[in-house]
Amino acid sequence: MKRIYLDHAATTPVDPAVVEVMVSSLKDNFGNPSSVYAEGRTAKKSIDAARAQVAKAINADPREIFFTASGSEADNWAIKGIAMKNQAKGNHIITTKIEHHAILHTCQYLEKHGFEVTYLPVDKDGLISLEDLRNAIRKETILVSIMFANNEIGTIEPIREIGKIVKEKGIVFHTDAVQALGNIPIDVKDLNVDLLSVSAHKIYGPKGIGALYIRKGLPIDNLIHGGGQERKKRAGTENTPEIVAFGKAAELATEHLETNINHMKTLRDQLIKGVTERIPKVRLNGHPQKRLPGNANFCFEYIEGESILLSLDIIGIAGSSGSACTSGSLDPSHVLLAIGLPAGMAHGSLRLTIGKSTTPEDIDYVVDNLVGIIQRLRAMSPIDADNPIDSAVFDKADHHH
Amino acid sequence: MKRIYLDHAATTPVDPAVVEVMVSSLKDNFGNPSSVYAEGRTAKKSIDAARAQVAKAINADPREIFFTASGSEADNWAIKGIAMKNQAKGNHIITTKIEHHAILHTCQYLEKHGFEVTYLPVDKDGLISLEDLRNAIRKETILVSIMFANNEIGTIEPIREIGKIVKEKGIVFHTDAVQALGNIPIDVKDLNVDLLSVSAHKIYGPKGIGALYIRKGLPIDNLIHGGGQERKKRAGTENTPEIVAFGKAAELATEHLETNINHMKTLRDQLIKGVTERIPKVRLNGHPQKRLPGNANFCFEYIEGESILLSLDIIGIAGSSGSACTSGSLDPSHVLLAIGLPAGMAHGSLRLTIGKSTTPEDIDYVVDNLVGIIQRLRAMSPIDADNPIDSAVFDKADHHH
Amino acid sequence: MEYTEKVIENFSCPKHVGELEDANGVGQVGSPACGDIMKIFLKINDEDIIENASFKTFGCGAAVASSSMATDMIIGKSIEEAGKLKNSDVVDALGGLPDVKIHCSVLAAEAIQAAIQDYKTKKA
Amino acid sequence: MEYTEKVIENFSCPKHVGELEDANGVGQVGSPACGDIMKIFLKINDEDIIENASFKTFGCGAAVASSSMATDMIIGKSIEEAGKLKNSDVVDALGGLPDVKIHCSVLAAEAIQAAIQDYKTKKA
Ligand SMILES: Cc1ncc(COP(=O)(O)O)c(C=O)c1O
Ligand SMILES: Cc1ncc(COP(=O)(O)O)c(C=O)c1O
Repeated sequence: MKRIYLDHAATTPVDPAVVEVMVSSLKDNFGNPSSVYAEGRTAKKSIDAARAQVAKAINADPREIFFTASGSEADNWAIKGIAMKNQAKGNHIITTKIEHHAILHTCQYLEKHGFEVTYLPVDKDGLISLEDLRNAIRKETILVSIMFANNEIGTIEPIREIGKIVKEKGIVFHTDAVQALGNIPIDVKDLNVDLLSVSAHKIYGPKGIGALYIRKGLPIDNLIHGGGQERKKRAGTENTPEIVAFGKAAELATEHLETNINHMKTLRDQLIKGVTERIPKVRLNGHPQKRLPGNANFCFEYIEGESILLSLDIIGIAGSSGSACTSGSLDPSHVLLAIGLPAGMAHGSLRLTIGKSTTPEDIDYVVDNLVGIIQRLRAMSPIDADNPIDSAVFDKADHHH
Repeated sequence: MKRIYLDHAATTPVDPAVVEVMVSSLKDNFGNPSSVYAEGRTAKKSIDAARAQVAKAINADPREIFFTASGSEADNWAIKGIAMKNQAKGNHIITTKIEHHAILHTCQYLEKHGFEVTYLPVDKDGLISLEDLRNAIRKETILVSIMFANNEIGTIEPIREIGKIVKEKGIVFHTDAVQALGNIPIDVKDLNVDLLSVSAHKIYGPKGIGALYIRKGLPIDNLIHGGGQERKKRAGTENTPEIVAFGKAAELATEHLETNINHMKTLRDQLIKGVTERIPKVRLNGHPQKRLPGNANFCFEYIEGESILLSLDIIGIAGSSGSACTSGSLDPSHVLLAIGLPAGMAHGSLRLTIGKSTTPEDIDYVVDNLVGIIQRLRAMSPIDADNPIDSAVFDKADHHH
Repeated sequence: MEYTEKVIENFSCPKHVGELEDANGVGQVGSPACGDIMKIFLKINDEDIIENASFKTFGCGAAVASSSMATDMIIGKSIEEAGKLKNSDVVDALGGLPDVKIHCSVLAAEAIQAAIQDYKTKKA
Repeated sequence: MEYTEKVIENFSCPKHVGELEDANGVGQVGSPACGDIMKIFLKINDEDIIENASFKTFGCGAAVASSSMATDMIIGKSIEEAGKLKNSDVVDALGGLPDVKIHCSVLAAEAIQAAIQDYKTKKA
């Protein structure tokens, strides 16, 4: 069966050109980049080249790029590294309610160790308010971390304006740009950011390799101590093949940014139009304009997300849901709750994210099938306009957690 | 020019069978293992299979294996995770002077944050004393971390006996087995260890993937917080291709353990015999018997390590040195200093480590050439038996650091 | 989520979906906040035998499949027997459920008990 | 370590290795603990011109190459000129040195100065 993959925000297939450089590195470039002999020097050179490619994708200096094993590691490093380094200065961190778990759980961990964290709310479209941010800043604030674009609902935050406010106060500013890279132009020189996280597997590179941009001269503690790799900032023998692959993926992303954005936007709009016109009682989550070019996120009333996913999977379509079931937890998506959806509604979400190989025919096929799937599931549901959710049941359930 | 690679302790070439499974995963298995649809499920299954392969290599239960991005990350996790988790119980850690930097620098970092660390000395062969260990244990001791086998001099520590002592006291025991895997049989059930670090690139797997064995039920803090991967213990989208590759490498290592050990031992002994018989004023570092099957580490008096490496590299031989120059630092190897070598001598070390594709002819070629290289460099040196190192100069230099 | 063939089958072509017009015992458990609501309809005859059963479910694949399987398992049984249906019976009949989905089978058993209770209350 | 061709050449086939029998100025700097010792031998004539120079070096590739290049650069020069030899001159002549190896060129310049000083002290 032909599969239609619409979960590019979760991960992307590796571009054949990326596979190629990775395989050749894997086969012919095994030297330890820290070694003095020929094999080591060759490996080191290929890493330097990849660092330049990644740097170029965000307009950084190559010496500001530090490879990590994932976006999550980059996020953890940024938060913990700045928190630990600046403990003497203050113990307050500002972030948002809609961050990725790599940020949220890290902040929660720090809360157990004497730090205080403000989680900024967002409006119904997922945007933070600059006023809220200004009000949250205290003299103990040592770090602000606000994501560039949200992975679930696709909303793009005003990073440049946030950066300006934060910079004026002399506070360190981190942004999780894992979803932004390859989807929005990023220029660290223009954005007033000190730290920025990226991950290769969201831009047709391999899983298990990411990077943290650290503005030149910014003091930060290490997260992984040990050997002198990454200019003594991140220990562990360098993952040469994946670094080289990330470099290639970043190069391709930079080169084709415009084209990819236009392609995704067109198909995203086709998808949103099709779904909202042909299916009743549907809500588009996230900001209508300020959203990732490939992101469409819907809530279908009266039904639950995993049953939609499963129905799609059975006919060859891969999508995702902020629902309970995707994560094995019973909690509905913290992002959908943060934009004000009731928990019952938040369980019925479907995220479809478009990639460079998605076609207009794919979108037509998905919309056509989705119409029937939603109908069938709704017919099966005990809830509908006439039998609305009993709010008593509701409250009970919330306590339940 | 044909190259003879004798730096297998630094890293190993990726086995063609490992490349094969990795490439096929890279091409056809890109799904996010946390996703519910078909692509995700396939990825998850392949990770489960790899986890079982790695578990088998050390006789663990698959649920005790947690993938990391390197041996260094596994080491950092073990040390910091136990330290942070048990802060309330005590603040004392015991390790040795000859650990890898991933342990030493992590411990030094913790020392800055209120922990106390005892660095056990070693004897001239690199062995710790069980008596010293017993004496070092205090009521505040929460963790003992002692490496299985040393990466520079190859000495194998008595892990089972150490584990017994530590276990009796109810203290958590970690061992860095990065150099042991594939070179010594490892059975976690027999060793009394709670935590054990391994890394794929030392056993013909790719760089950038490692694992931490965590004994079932042992409480430990996360190092990398975020998504629910690795049973909520280590966040970050799983590096499927490298995990699968590590699994294959572990399987091969387990299958051919005996053969590989015998092969390496034979060549190592040929090398040690050739060098010590044909070159005067040479010292074999590390324990004469209790050493890694592939490890030979020499000090040549009167000359410096990098000039040996460079001379070897020029004629196609890759080796390594604990000397200043390999690391870009001016400090001689902490391991060679710990076994009591004077700094001048420690600078003149050469480590040659044998792998499964090394041949007896390779060894002959290396020994033949080494004789001439050492002769030439000694002729160039201002130090010799008649012009011994002026100890005054010596002291001055030590202050210099 | 790794589902068995049986689960997929019961999800794709569930038996006994919808409301029973002549139901004399109805039970609902769960909540949308938890991501599952199950409503079970029973038609019970004078001998306390379940003549027919149906369900409406808001929930994941496992919830739908559990509802389908559970209703199918109790038709023809006495309410005493049906009330003893254990969630593990449903899991077994489905060829297993992923760990995090076991609670769906629990809900199915509970919904049946609730529907029987409803019938008893009304009758009393 | 990435060395230039010039460095490799000066390391593999160094010029002026060994002791000068008739040296009248000898300087030694560095220490084995640091991983480098350089000993420079100078034969200086009555007009204070360096007629010949040689070295013995314990150290890395860059140290050997710097010694070779530096001795070669000062032969035929007056001790005044040779004393002014900057480490950067040696680095340039070698086509560059890795950052962590710059200190080797510094040692070479210092060893020459020490040897000239030795000559002056003995003469005075
Ligand atoms: C003993 C020991 N521990 C830890 C490490 C670190 O492993 P990795 O290179 O995977 O970070 C190494 C090798 O580099 C090692 O030899
Ligand atoms: C916004 C955001 N941050 C962080 C991450 C984590 O990146 P990785 O999967 O490389 O750990 C992701 C994706 O999973 C993401 O979407």
